[in-house]
Amino acid sequence: MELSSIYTELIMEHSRSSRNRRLLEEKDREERGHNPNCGDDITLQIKFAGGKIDDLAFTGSGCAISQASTSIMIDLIKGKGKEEALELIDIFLRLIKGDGLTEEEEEKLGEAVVLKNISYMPARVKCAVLAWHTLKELIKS
Amino acid sequence: MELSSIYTELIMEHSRSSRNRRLLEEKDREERGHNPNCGDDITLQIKFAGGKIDDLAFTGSGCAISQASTSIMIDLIKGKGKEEALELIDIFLRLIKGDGLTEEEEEKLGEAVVLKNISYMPARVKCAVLAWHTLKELIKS
Amino acid sequence: MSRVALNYIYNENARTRRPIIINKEMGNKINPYLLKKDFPVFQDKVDGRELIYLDNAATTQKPYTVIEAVRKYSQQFHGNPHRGAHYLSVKATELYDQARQKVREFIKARSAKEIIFTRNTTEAINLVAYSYGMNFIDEGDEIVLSIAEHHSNILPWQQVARSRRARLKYMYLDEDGRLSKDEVKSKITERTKLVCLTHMSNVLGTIFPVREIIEYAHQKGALVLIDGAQGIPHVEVDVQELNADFYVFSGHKMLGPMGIGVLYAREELLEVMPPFLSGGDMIEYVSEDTASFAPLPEKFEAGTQNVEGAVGLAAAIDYLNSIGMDKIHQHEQDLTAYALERMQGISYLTLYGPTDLEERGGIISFNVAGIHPHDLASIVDLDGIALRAGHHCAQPLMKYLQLVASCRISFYLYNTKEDIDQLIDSLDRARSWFSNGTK
Amino acid sequence: MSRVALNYIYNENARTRRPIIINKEMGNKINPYLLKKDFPVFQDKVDGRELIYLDNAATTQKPYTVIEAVRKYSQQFHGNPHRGAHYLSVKATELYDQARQKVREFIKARSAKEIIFTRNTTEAINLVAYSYGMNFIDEGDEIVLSIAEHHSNILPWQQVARSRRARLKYMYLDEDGRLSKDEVKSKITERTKLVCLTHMSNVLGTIFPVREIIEYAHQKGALVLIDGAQGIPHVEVDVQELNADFYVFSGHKMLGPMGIGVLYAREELLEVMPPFLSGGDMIEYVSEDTASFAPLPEKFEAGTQNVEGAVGLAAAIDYLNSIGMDKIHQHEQDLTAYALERMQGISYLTLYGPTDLEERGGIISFNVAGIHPHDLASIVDLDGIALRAGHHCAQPLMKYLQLVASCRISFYLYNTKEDIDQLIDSLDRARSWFSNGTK
Ligand SMILES: Cc1ncc(COP(=O)(O)O)c(C=O)c1O
Ligand SMILES: Cc1ncc(COP(=O)(O)O)c(C=O)c1O
Ligand code: FES
Ligand code: FES
Repeated sequence: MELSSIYTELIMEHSRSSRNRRLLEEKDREERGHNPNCGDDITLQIKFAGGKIDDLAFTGSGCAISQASTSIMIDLIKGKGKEEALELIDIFLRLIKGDGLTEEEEEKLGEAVVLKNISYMPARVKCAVLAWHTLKELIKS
Repeated sequence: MELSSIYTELIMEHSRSSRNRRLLEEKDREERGHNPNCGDDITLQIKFAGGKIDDLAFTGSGCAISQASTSIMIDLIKGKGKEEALELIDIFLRLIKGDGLTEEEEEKLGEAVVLKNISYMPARVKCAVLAWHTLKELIKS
Repeated sequence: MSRVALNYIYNENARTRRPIIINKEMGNKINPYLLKKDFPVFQDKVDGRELIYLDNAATTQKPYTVIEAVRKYSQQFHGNPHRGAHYLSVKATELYDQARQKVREFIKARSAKEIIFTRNTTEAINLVAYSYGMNFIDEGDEIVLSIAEHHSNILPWQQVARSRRARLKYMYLDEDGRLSKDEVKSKITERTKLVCLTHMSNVLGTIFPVREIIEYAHQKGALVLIDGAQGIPHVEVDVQELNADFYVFSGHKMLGPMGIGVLYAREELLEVMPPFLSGGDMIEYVSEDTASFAPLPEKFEAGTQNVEGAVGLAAAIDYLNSIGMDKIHQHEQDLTAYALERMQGISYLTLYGPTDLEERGGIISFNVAGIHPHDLASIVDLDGIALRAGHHCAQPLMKYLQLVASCRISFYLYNTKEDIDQLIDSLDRARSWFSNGTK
Repeated sequence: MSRVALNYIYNENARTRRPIIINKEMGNKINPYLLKKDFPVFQDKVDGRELIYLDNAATTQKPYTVIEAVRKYSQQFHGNPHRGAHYLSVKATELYDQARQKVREFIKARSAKEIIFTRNTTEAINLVAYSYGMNFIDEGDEIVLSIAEHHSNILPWQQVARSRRARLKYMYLDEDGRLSKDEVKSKITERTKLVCLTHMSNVLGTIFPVREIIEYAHQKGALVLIDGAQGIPHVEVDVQELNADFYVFSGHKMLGPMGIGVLYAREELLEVMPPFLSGGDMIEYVSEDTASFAPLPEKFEAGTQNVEGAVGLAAAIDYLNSIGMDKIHQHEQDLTAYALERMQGISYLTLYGPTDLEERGGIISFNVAGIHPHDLASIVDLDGIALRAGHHCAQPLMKYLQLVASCRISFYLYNTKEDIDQLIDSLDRARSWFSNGTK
């Protein structure tokens, strides 16, 4: 595999971006997610409004893949309803598991589809899914 | 190897013989020897007279090789002095270890030389040497 | 005799080194002559003689596929599994996980988390003794064993009983080497915390009614550990259907490599049991003074694991599956029937263990009048026959049977009626030599 | 630069699959290009790329001779050792005993009774912790570790300390990753019962002055366990000269198979220590309620042992001996000098550990500015380079160094200067990609 097909420009951009890396001024809940075998962790903060996810942001540290995945996820999820968010999380987790997605499903994921190749790197799957699992906990809690 | 070169007629005879299998009427000492990994054990009784081994006998149970070796040993050792007995034990143990003996040494062992082929049967070495080790303890104790 | 007449099937595939799959249409029996071709040890003379291997309860021989799987792993895919991002480490992790899945399927466990790789049966039992026994068995509790247990399923419990002031109780056998219902009911009571029972006696060949005993023990509130060292290799096992709490076995007794064994335990139990060995990958976070532990199954696998052993065990399971455990069992039953029939007719032989084929498997203990078992083992070895003599690591049983030692033969899929015939010829020769000095 | 300029020797023998013996006359260096030919993993592309294997501290690759020894054992000589009178059992016993003798000679132990085979380093340490620690370490005693220990040499002692109400004390490192005399003297005192120290840090590469520390500890009345997982494979070890009380290591880190490790301990200690695992062959007599134990070394080896692992380890020792541990060590030092020299010149790299070659071996930890270690490991893997990223099972050390993770390369006899050059090229490419999106 090629470096550029995993660490794509989009991933590099998101991993460096600080747009979604912040503390919310008003939050409804927060959730910490961690990967024991690398020691990395992130914290997600969420704010709901009118049944929708009004704001979402993260702090913490990790590898480029985990940071990019978190940032991409936030862009995708913000503004969505709980149910839709959970559905998107589910689709994303199946993408990374290497399950084939339908075209329609891929479309729903938007930019997050760039993380598809991670499914060929078993050692890094945990990085791609960290934020998504954390968000699932956060929404369900 | 041939059955008849290990379980030689002499060995078979000694293993069946009851000549040396008895309790001494008068004994100076006795010693028990056992092989934990087969559960067999024998007890040697000894009587000294004038610095010589005046009488020696055994009781107990075990395989044909251990019983024959014990009986042959008793025939060889009876009437010998302590020092000479210890020397013979030493020669015998070297025979079974597979060390080459000198002709003179083999001669000293007499009939006991028939046990030589046991050195090719590592699993049975413990049988051939049981009585001899026990006797060594007995003389030295 | 009809049940013991083997209906051999000749199969062209046999000349290749592939496992032989016998079609149902060709009859429901396996052909051990063809299977033997899968095992390199039977291709050459061993120490100048044709090998007749009747020591399968001690350890089994390995087919090419197992040896090749280990070689291939070692040559092409070797890395330290877990944590590594590089190809070989990922590959080793993958193969190790696949092996665990294969074991799970083979014994029909609910989840791969319930499969802990150990070195052998003995270590698996020690793990349970240290982690479960030393923490959950208390003063006054009773541990019930059968008198037929292997030392590996006795000593760890002696130690637990001593340390925890618990009581060891033995279930004794009837004259045919069976466990009677009355005996089971009189020993397993409300005070019983754990029952430890071998699936098949490695001395008498008795196959114990483990499912019924587990059910009864559960009614009384006890857990049950089944020592499957002689179970899994010979009979189909479904741990869920058995409802065993712990089931343990060794790779080397089921065509696999040495150095790999398995502890199956119900997930709920493994969850509450503390780790046994510690260090390496079985942690989450470690500080100077404390540590938190990884989830199952890693929690119980400390240090670099035997990946090549696990890969070899997976290949062994593939091989066994390609034949079919039901056929293997049937073949062993046929051999046992034939051997018992022949041996029962020989006056100088004393046989131990159940005579009813329904209650036993392919392990037969016997003695030859006038010949010490260890002499007999040496003598038949001169004819290339491998059998075992001694106490078979079951001294309490031997004492109970009032035996110092016995000879033991034990069958596996590659044994033939001819092996038994040759054994009996060899016994006859030994017997004449010992009686009157002729062969 | 002169000390790092390798003087390669070309040797015709190399094309055969035999270990290469370099004559002194041909210069005192080994030629890794020739040695590589002894290792099948380097003969083919791995996952489509030339393998550059720099993860030797995790596990090493195996030469043909080791793979063949295991295969041959499995095909021709496999039996359950001990107790069997038949040929295969005798043969397996003999090969197992020979392997033990080989290990004894290799580490120069007084007696083969002092060599206990285990699964790996981790199990060996756990054995000492359970058998020695849980019985001989008492309330108020102190166990002194270095902060550089692998989890396998920490967790068992945390458990002993907790159960026995003993105290764990850590010796910290100076800025260069060394253990100062002052630190040693302030931590090891009359209250110290046991000192547990790694021979070489698996993170920093520091080789600790184990002989001096053992001597000092003995003066204070303490015993010393040396974790030799990173020692034995790389430096000549004479346990008698070291005067170590316990010395432990793993076969898979010294060209041998997985599933086999060694505990060396002084005979007097093993004599008084109770068995750890029980069952199988480690007994003399067993009754229903008690048992007496076999003499050393069997007392500590319960159940069927990994004979093929031991045979493979013996072949690995033969291979190492055929090269010479002094030459292997020198080669690694040459590579380390070369790597340090090149890497110190690169501004985006931070290196950890001693800079003085006298105090270190061939393990180098580093980080690349702006790239997370796990990303780096994935990126260089795309170039076929195997290195490790993470906490290296040494979280307390990492915390002490204030690091979450690092990248680690570790050398062995088959590594070349070219491997290092390629690594650095790969680091450069990763760095440009991460800085400005070009390769
Ligand atoms: C210093 C040190 N100790 C112990 C270990 C554990 O070795 P193993 O996993 O073979 O038990 C390792 C290797 O991982 C090590 O580097
Ligand atoms: C019934 C039974 N349990 C336990 C064992 C011990 O197995 P291992 O030596 O592989 O630990 C054996 C075999 O020796 C056995 O037959
Ligand atoms: S390495 Fe820690 S999240 Fe990726
Ligand atoms: S078998 Fe017991 S002494 Fe020979």
